[in-house]
Amino acid sequence: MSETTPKIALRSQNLKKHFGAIKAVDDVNFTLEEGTLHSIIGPNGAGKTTFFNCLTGKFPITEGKIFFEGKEIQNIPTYKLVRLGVCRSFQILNIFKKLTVVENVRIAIQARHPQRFNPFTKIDRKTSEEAEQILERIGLESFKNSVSQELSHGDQRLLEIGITIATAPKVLLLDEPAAGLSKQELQKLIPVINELRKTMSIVLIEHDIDMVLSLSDIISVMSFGKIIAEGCPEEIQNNEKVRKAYLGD
Amino acid sequence: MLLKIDSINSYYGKSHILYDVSIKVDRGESVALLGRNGAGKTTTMNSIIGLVTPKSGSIQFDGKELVGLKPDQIVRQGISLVPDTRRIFPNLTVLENLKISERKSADSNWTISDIWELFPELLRLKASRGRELSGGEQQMLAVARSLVGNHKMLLLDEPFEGLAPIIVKRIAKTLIEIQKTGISLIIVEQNFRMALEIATRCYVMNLGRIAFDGPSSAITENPELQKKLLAV
Amino acid sequence: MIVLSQVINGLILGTIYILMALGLSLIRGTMGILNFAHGVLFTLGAYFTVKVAMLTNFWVGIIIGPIFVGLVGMFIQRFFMRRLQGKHELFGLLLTFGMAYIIEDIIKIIWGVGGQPFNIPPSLSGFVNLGFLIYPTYRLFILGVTTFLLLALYIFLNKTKAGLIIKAGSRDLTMVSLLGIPVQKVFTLVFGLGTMLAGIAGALAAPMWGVQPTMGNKILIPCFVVICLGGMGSLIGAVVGGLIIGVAVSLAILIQPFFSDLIIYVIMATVLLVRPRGLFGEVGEAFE
Amino acid sequence: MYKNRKWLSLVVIALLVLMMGNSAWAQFTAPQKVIGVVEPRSGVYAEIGEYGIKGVQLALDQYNAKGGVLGSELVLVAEDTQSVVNVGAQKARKLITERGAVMLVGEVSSAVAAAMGAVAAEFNVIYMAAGANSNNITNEDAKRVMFRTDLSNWQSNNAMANYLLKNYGKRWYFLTSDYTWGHTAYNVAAKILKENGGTQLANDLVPFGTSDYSAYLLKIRQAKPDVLYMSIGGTDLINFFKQFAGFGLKGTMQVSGAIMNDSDAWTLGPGVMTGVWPKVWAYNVDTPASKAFTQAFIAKYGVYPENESWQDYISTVAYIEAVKRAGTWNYEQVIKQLEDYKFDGLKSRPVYFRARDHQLIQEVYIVKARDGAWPNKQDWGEIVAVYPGPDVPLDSIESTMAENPMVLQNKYPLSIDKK
Amino acid sequence: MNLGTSITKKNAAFRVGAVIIGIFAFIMLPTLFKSIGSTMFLATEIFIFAIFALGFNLLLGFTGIISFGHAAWFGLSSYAAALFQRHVTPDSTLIPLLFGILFTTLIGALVGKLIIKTRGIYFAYVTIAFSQLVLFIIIRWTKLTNGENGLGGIERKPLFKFIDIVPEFNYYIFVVIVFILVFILLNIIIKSPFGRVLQAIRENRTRAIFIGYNVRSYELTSYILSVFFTSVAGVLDLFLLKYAFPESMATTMSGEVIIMTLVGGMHNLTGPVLGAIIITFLKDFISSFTDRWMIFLGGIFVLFVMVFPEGIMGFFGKWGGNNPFKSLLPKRDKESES
Repeated sequence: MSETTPKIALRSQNLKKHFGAIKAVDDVNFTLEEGTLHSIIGPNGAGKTTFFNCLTGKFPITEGKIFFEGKEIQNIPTYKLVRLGVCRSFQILNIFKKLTVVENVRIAIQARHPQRFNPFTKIDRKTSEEAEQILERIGLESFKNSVSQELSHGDQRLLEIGITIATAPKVLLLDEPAAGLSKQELQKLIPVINELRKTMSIVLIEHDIDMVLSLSDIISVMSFGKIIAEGCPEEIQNNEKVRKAYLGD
Repeated sequence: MLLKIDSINSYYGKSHILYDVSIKVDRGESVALLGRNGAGKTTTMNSIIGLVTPKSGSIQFDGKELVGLKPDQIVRQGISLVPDTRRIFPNLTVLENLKISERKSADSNWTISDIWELFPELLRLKASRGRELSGGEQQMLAVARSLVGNHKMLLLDEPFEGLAPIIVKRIAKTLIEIQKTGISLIIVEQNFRMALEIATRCYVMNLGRIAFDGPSSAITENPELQKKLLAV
Repeated sequence: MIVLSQVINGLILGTIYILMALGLSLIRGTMGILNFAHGVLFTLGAYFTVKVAMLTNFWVGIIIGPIFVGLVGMFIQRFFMRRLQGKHELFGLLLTFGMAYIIEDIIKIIWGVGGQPFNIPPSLSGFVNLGFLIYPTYRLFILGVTTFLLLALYIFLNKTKAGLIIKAGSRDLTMVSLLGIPVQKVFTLVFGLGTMLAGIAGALAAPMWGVQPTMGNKILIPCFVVICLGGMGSLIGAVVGGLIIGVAVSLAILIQPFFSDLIIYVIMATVLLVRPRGLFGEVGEAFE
Repeated sequence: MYKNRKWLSLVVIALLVLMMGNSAWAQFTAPQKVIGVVEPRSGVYAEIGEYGIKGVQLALDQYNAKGGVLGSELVLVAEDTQSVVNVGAQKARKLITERGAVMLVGEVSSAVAAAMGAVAAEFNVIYMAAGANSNNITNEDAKRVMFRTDLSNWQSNNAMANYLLKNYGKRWYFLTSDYTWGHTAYNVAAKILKENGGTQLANDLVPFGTSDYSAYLLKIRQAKPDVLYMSIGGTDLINFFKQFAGFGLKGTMQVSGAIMNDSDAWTLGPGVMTGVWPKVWAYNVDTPASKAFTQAFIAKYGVYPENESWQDYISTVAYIEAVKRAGTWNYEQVIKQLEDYKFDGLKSRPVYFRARDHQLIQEVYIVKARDGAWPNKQDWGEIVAVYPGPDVPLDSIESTMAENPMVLQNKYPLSIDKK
Repeated sequence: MNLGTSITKKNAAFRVGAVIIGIFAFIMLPTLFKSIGSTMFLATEIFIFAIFALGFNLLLGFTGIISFGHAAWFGLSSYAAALFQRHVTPDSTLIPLLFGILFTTLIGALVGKLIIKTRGIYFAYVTIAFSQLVLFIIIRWTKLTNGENGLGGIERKPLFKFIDIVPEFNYYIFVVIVFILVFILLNIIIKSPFGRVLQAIRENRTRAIFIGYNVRSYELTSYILSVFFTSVAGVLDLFLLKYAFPESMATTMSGEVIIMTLVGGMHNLTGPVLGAIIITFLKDFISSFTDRWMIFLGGIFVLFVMVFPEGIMGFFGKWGGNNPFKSLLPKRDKESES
């Protein structure tokens, strides 16, 4: 962190999301600086995924504002947000199961294509080539023509991320990308994330505490819808409040 | 011998998942089933409970053959599965979730009021709907739901997955208590440390085969073995 | 005065819709099948009732008739619907559509293509003086029977274990079977119950409407409207939806008959455009 | 999979067998003259349709017994129109082009009859519309090849309204089905009421397909009319009467209207059925020819004939007699023989097809529903009057030139006239 | 490499062969029909229903949206064309035909815009509501539409001076040509990037939103295209029948088109066509033999559910290598880029 004020990629201001009486997200001020990997941890039900859903426009928010590159975005529909450059992956696997691997990625790339809405064109070569490049980046090029539901769990996770990055996001929101992965599969995932952080800002929700500690620039801890602590990995590890609410030592 | 799995082979569609898997569990014993993702642990659970029918081999529970029975028939023999996604009925209240699975049997004597003692936080949430519970609360309810069925054996599929460490400890403690009342447990876990704290014996699976079986201590005390079998 | 009595008429018309809609909703909620044979089961209810009543008397007919329909429903579920598990919802439509054709023709083969005379029994004909209003006894009888049935159904669904199973099964069937409950048997019973409700509606309507092989064809679509308006899978929704539709139709007849069959679709379209899940519908569309 | 293949081959074989059987049969029938019967055999009018087919079969049997017509044996081929327009059109076409039908007869629904009339006109095949009583058959949808045996809306309502005015009070309450047929029926009856100084208490328009009549019944109950005049048909009428009885209104007023199909009366049954109604024919019409027909019908089928039986029978007979007079099957010659030719229609006065619109000009019977049990179901009412009276011209109850300006000879000149 | 090209050549030869056989079959079909006692009218109607089913299936099979009210558009387009011919251009067939399609597509687009936000089974129900609305407006507006009786007196005139569609056979060929055009057009659409997105929406709607697609406008476009093809079928039916009738927009008709699609198989283009052929033919065929045709037709539906759960095309698809239809199937998953 240099002296010049860092550019802010994504910011929430007094964000609230209530489901009836339940305050799932309660007055959250969250700032993602450009080029950082910012993790959010917290016990189950703390409101992390709901927070993601608010950021990406899946739920209408109760109160507050969200800024992306200085612009207010809380009222912009999801698909437009994606085109602006805010994209997310999902906790539960969310790929096009019956399409092939390459089609999964290609459809995501095509969303940026000016001719996408024309029902009378053919699929152009450039899109297909770009799709293969992305498959190389996530290491799935050898499976490109397999139907994606036949992939292993870990590879499906990677494909999920591949689809997400195919939309060329500036801010990437990853929701538990390591859930259900074996240690081996994790070894495949971490380099991919490390590669991605070079080109985009990332928000990461994750339970695997070792992974979070090793990857993150900044960590926020959520509990009962509020951010109770924020800081670099060492600070968080030593924070008394965090240990009590989450790590449980 | 309560459960005796004798070299079963199971398939998902055409893909062969389990190869000659054999597992034995004694009455009142708790056993851990470890292994990497895709090793075949969940398929083994599903084969026992009847969601997958093994193509060959036999599964004997309390002297009765289970292969070929439907899940509900198997459950009525006295085995209950706590699935990894918990599968709490979201539209029923906590109390209703318990009532629906309440069953009397000679094997044990858990009642709903016992549950309130075991998990006081559930009593507080008695009238809340399943969908309103947090992950930890759902896991407690899932375990409680199996308990009031008064089964001889519980199969726990990844009971600690996605839970905050503090909740994991709480659940583990309860499982040990449950085992003390004479109910047999099979715990499927990737988080092997926690599972081995509960279980006295363990099986490690790899690529659909049993790669190791022995007392829990054999693994906890042997980092080499951990690395080899569990790729830690 | 005429407006008031017309509102009451609407409520009574609504009760027939409610009975039909509840059966449809129950079946869809638990088994995910849109039962297109529901209309013809209504007809079957009327025929069974008429035939049993001819041999015995009205009261026996109105009780035994619907039970027969329930048995037919259970037969269909047991031997045909079980094959549908895990398939696209529309195959249920294909199956029940086919069943509707078959049952209608079986009715014609057994009882002929013509109508069956059947009247209100003497004990229920005539009027009751309510003080502010004089009203036909048979219609009040329908109102009473339906109210009783609704209460019974409410208690069954909310206070009995069978009811809990039905509600739970509407969300997660595999888990219900993992509790040791034989799901398919539950399905058979639910389908029997749902079809029996259609049978009851048919039995109650038999003295008011012409008993003909095609009598149920026109009632199915308004019942879809009722469950959609009230919200899929909601017992209260079906009741409120049925009453709204009944009253709206009745009042439209009074004010401008031209609109009486348009109005239910206008109401439904408006409600769904404002509230896409219907009045009482919840996410997930299951039965509660 | 093998099981499935077996199934498939079974289905294919079954279809092939059916096809072969069918074409063989078609060849077998080729040298004979085919009379095509288009009647609904499924749907609400199925019961009437069956009676109609019986009527045609009886006529053909009688002619075949006498050695056929112009040397040909007559064969009946019936198709189910399902009372649906496109199905009816397809069946009519099939009968004409594939079965070689020389004439079509039948159909209850006026819409379907009109569509089939258009098909018949395309192929120049005579179509006897027996059972369709909407005015469009002889008005805007009239065709040179189409003849209507059933009562027109003018005939039935003229007769009915006159009878009611003569015998019952002048305060009338109208209940009218809200579509073309209902409106025409109402117009005819209301005009007569007005001309005779009667009072119209109300005219409630009822949407087609209404199942609940309580609103109307409550209004009618309050209005206490002398006559309730209903232009409602089919299932709607059945539902109305069951509820009318349920409201205890039976017997409190004179009920009447434009139509009461026998099958509707049967569905209502003796307890509920009431009122006076127009009828085109009933088996107890007291003429020797009528009695002979009834006896022959009972002898063949064991049931009494229904009026659709009479319509289909008399249509077939009229056509065949015209063929015999013409000495040819040529449709132009036959049309000429049918137009304005008076023949015995099993009624007390001879009937004829009016040349300009091809309506059968005939008497209308007024039938009063029996109070007690019915001797048999075809005899649910007794004939209380015949319109028009003996000294009045037969076409006085049919439309005037002003009411129906159709002149087929102008609109569809025959091709021989053109030359 | 060599092997690859020879297979491609063989495939191409097979395709040309298939096309020739296909054209021959189209011409022979009416003759075949006649030999089994049916009519060219029915053969024509079969292809009209095939167009209807194809249009409907763009929505059901390729976008995953169920409509229970598509018959409204089928019937509305015939009424629109009929009224236009009656009141505006009594001497033309082409202009009413185009007007019917245009008018219906426009109304369909407006209704689509209004209802597309409802989801799943609710969408299906709203389509019932709107189809019933259209139906009842047509039935009640008796002055204009002649109500229950339907509109007769429609005439089929030559399209242009040199295209005479008046004789039955010419009209049959005209319908077949339109059918082939529709088939080719739909094939292009489902293989275009747009079509791929529709299928992606069918597979996973949420995901499609989260990669930046305005899913609703895709669904709406699919709906409008589907209405367009349906209205093409509707006007063709009008000029076949020369009669516009209310039953053409009833829910039974909507149900029939769903059944055609299901019976044939809904995840490809050939399925709905086969379904239309089978159902339309069987209905006519069986009802000529017996009054109780419903029990047979119903029995066939039930049998289908039991024996061919994925429709006929799904069933043939399973036969793999020996599948005679395989080269005609759109290759959804394997085509990709080559």
